[in-house]
Amino acid sequence: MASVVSLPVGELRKSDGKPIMLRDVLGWSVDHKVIGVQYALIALFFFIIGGSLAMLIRWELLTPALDLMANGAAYNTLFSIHGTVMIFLWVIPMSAAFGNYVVPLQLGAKDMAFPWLNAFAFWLIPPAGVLMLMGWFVGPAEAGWTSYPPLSTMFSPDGQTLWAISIHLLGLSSILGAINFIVTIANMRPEGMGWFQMPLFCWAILATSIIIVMATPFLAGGLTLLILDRVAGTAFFNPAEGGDVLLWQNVFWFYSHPAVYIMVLPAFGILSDVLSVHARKPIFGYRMIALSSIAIAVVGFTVWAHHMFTALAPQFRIPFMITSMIIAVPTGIKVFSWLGTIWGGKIRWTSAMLFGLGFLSMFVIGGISGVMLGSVPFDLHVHDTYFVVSHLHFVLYGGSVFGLYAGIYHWYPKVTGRMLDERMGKWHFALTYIGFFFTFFPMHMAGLAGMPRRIAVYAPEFQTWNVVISIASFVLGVSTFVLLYNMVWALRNGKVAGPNPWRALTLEWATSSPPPATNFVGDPVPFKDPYGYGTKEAAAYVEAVEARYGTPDDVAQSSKPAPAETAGD
Amino acid sequence: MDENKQTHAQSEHAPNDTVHLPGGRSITLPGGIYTFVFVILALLTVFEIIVAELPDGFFTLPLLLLASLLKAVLVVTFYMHLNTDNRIFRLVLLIPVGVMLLSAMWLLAVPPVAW
Amino acid sequence: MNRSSSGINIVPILIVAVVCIGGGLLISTLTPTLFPVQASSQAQQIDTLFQLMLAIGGGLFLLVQGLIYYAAFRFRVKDENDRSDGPPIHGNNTLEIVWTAIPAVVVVILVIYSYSVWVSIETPQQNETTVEVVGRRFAWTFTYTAEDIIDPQTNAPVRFNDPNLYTYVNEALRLQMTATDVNHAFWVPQMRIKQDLLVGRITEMRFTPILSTDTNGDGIYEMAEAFPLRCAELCGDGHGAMGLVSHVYVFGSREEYDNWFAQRVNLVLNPPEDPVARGAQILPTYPCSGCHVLTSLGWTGQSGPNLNGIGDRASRRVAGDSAEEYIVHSIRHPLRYLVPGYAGIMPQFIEDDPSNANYMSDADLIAITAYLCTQTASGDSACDISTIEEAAAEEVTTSGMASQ
Amino acid sequence: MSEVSIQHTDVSVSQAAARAKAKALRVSNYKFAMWLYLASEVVIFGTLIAAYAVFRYNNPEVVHEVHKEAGVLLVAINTFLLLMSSWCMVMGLRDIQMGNRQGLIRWIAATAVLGTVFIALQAVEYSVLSAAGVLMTPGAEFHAFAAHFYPPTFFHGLHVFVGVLWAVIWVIIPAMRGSYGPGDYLGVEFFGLYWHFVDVVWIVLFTVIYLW
Repeated sequence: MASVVSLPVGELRKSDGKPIMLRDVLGWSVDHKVIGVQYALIALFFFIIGGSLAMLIRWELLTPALDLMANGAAYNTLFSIHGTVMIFLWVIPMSAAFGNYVVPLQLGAKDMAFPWLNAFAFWLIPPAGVLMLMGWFVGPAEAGWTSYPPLSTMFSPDGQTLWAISIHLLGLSSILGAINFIVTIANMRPEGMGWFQMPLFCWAILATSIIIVMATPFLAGGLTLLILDRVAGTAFFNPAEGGDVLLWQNVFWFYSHPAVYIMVLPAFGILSDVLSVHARKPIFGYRMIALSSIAIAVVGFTVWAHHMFTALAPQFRIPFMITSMIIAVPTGIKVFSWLGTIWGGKIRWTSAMLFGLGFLSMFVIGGISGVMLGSVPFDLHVHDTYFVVSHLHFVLYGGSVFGLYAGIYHWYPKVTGRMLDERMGKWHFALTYIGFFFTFFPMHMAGLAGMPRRIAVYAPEFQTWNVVISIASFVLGVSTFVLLYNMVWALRNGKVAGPNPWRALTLEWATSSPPPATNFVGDPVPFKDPYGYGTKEAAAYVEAVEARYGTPDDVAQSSKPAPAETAGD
Repeated sequence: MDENKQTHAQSEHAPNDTVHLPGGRSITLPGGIYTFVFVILALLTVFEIIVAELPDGFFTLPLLLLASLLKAVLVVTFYMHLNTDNRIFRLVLLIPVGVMLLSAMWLLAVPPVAW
Repeated sequence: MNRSSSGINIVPILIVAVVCIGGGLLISTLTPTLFPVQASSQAQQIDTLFQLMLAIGGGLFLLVQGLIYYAAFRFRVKDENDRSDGPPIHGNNTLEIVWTAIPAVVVVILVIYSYSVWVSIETPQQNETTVEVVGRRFAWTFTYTAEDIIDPQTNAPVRFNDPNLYTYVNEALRLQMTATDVNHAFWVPQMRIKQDLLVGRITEMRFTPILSTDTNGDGIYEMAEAFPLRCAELCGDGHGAMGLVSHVYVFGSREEYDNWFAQRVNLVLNPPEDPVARGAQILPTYPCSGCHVLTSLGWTGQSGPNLNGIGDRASRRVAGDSAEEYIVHSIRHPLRYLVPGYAGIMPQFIEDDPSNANYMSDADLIAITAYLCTQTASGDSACDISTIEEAAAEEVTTSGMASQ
Repeated sequence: MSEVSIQHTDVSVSQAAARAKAKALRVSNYKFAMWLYLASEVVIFGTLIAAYAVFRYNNPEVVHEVHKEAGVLLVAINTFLLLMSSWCMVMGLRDIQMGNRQGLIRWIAATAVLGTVFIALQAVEYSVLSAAGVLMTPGAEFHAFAAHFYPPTFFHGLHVFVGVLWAVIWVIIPAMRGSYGPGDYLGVEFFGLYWHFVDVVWIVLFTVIYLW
């Protein structure tokens, strides 16, 4: 057995990366690190907005009557904008933030393939977000994030047009970003890193990007038709004039089902990295995890009509039931492989790891209810009820957002050079885990008992469940601020991280924290296996990295005289 | 300029449509084939128009689709150099075309049978 | 550590299997408490399917959560200075094949079972009764047809409308549905069935009720006992309220249903002479309760103007319109005058096309107006029957709209 | 387990080689990105065409009537123009690859002119159809065909328009100022990919919308 290991060599260096300042973030920059932080900040901003809307929704639902909101339409705008903002302006940009910051580093590249395009893609997001929120000046969209016509074309106020334009911009931004990722990952891997030596986060971003390039244009096409119907007098979706209401539903779900994987695959990638690093054990079944991402991406294109089981002609329902259920197999492979990864490891209860484990535990519930929903006869009962609301939040919050939280705790030291506070992190985790479970699990019961979704006025018998849900959701809302406070607090007061606080083997840790402008000094040398923990070579590699870039103590020593004034995170 | 071209062509490329690409490969630029493809495209268009003008029959639509598919393939293969260029571009083109065709067929299948 | 993970010890595996399978079965016994009562033959099959899925899902839930919690506590390293790694295990083919194959098998079983349930609940029954359903913002209209009774006035089978669905135990029911403005979805949780109503298309669904709504056996069918009809597709402002206005009444026997049906046919063929009484009888058959409040008929809608005391206010609404003119015009041309604060979403009730779901004959209009005129504080009618007839006969165009 | 031997890697890679490698990468990067962009365009156009096809499938009489009224002559001419522009485009690329910059300018100018004429004829076609009552103002003037016909064709026309601008601003003018040469024709090839793609879209549009 050849045990030759390539090591980064050189003198002891002090950290020469400059932290990203507020003025960097506010201006135009083509540095992928700055752009990554920009994505993260804007996503967190919209996370707060979307979260506030959710709190209003839960406040309204404390009682069966309409009391907080002036009328049903005002309530409809809440969940429409909540859904849209959370999906298009929080989860997707936040995944893009990690993609932008981490992928070039993990590939040992100096930047993305197209830095200018990267910045351009980011700067499409602020105007899109402004357009979305401007809806409140003209009457915001009130047809749900799915915006089914004719409700969205004939009955929704002008904010619906702004909504459509905004999503158009966000879609364009996604496509440009995805093209950039595909080219970067395909062309810019360093020597010695084949496809199957790539970190799994890169695999996840690759699969996500392929889906974005293929699926987002469907949404763009559909939105174009929607805007034309609203402003130019066409009638693509108006049956009275020769249009078809199912056309939108089909086109929308052509995009939006794959979009579910756009939202969750990056979190899968983060999870693979986090579990392996913090359990100090190689990924169990690397190939199976990588290939199941691709399998999910492919099969994900064939299942969209399960969102339309109650609208579709009966003879078309069964094929989609079969494809939908098949998705359970690659997803199951992933879950069991992750279990295999932590099994027998040396698990550190870091905040990142806790959120990783929380992801596994909550996502499984979403997966189980997902298979149930795939079964047509059962779906006939629970379609468009709180059961579905519960399922999608278990997948998107318990899955994606827990994954993103894990990513924040995992990579924050790399971005800022300082560690997040672990005590606060654990409080954050405990509040989130408990608040999340008791917010969304009772929704299953409400849905099974007969509560439809998207209603402000409901039958009094559902009030008990709703009060429980609302109280838990307020806990969940508060938990977010623990994280935000921690992120601001740690900028100045966090422990100095050093180049590689988690002693990880992927390339982003083989440089100082924060990395210098060109990411690496000299050519980076990838370790032969990104998850090869438990070997002497791995230990030697980690030590060599610390020797080259300095231990946390060295870094703290060298930066003692004048603590850098960091304003951005 | 014209002289420039002459000397350039004579000095570097003996048959003047062979070009050396970076990376040591060389490629023949088939000017004749480009023109030939254009002629075929034009003929196919005429053929299509004739088919469309004839009274509608069972074969009208398949013939039209076949002809336009052939035209599209010709342009993509020769004008967009998919025949000589990197293979991954074929994949990049074919996957969305396949997805799109399936989706279009689905959209066409829904209305009449449904309700 | 290395050795223990490769050697297989049968006892813990057996314990885990017993706990997971037993736990799943235990969880699945909760099924009846999660659902509303089973009121249709479809509900029984769907509940059994759910019970199976809950048993499998519950077992899987216990297995995975158990493994996660076990691993998190068992393999935790507390010492911050401990720099040791776990064993370099990269995979195990047998295990990976097993956990690919087991979900695959489970999925195949679920697909086959779901398919068989689907076929059984979707196959058309013999002797189905068809009821037409129209969904609109924010009310439902059910149209019943008496195939064998000819209305002498229209020379067609007698048809009548109602905002509620009436049926009886063990009747194979087929609903033929469409929507007039936006999409809606028909859902009766007790029946476990749901179907979207699509604009411009006819959709259909079928179910067979097996449970009477006369739960206390007094022979009286009250709203409090009837099954609520929920709207499950976002349709705008009054979407939530649309799920509270209509109900499904299931008679205990065919005789009771036939009785009810005969009464309703009789009402169409031999309407009462007194227009106010007639109005009180036919007004509930129009889909007004989804939006309007009218305490005397038990309406609680939220998205339209309140009709309590309308007789007192009607003459003051539009300059130049008497009370009877105002009410008649508001039904025939709802957009002509909008009460401040309300959107123009009321359907226009027309008189020229009896096959239209919004059809309202002049006779019905007169009776309804006469009834609404009696909605005053004093209880006296604000109108005169002959002036109502004049107002109804008068042609009004929408061109003179006061506000839009 | 055997001894761990540590192999030190030489960091000093030849600067020139690195730059050459970077440049080679850049070329394929840009072309790769262009193809990915075209892939997403396939889907956008596909959605518009599919929306038309659904309409055509359900309302054959409406479409037949319009076809009968409009005839195929104008659009046939337009199709030839666009096919010819594609041919000019590829001949221009061939010239610059062989080092003939003057030829490039001539051929691409021809391409741009043909594209302009195409847009002009499309405008003529729109006015003819509008005069025949194929309008999409809602209400009395509403013609169902118009609503499904104008969006895809207009969207395509917009692409041709962008293509003409592109040809002038990024190909012809730089070429006249001395850019591009036998080893430096990526910009032309790039534009060519776009232009041919627009041509392919027209081939499909022509068949589905005008002939079917």
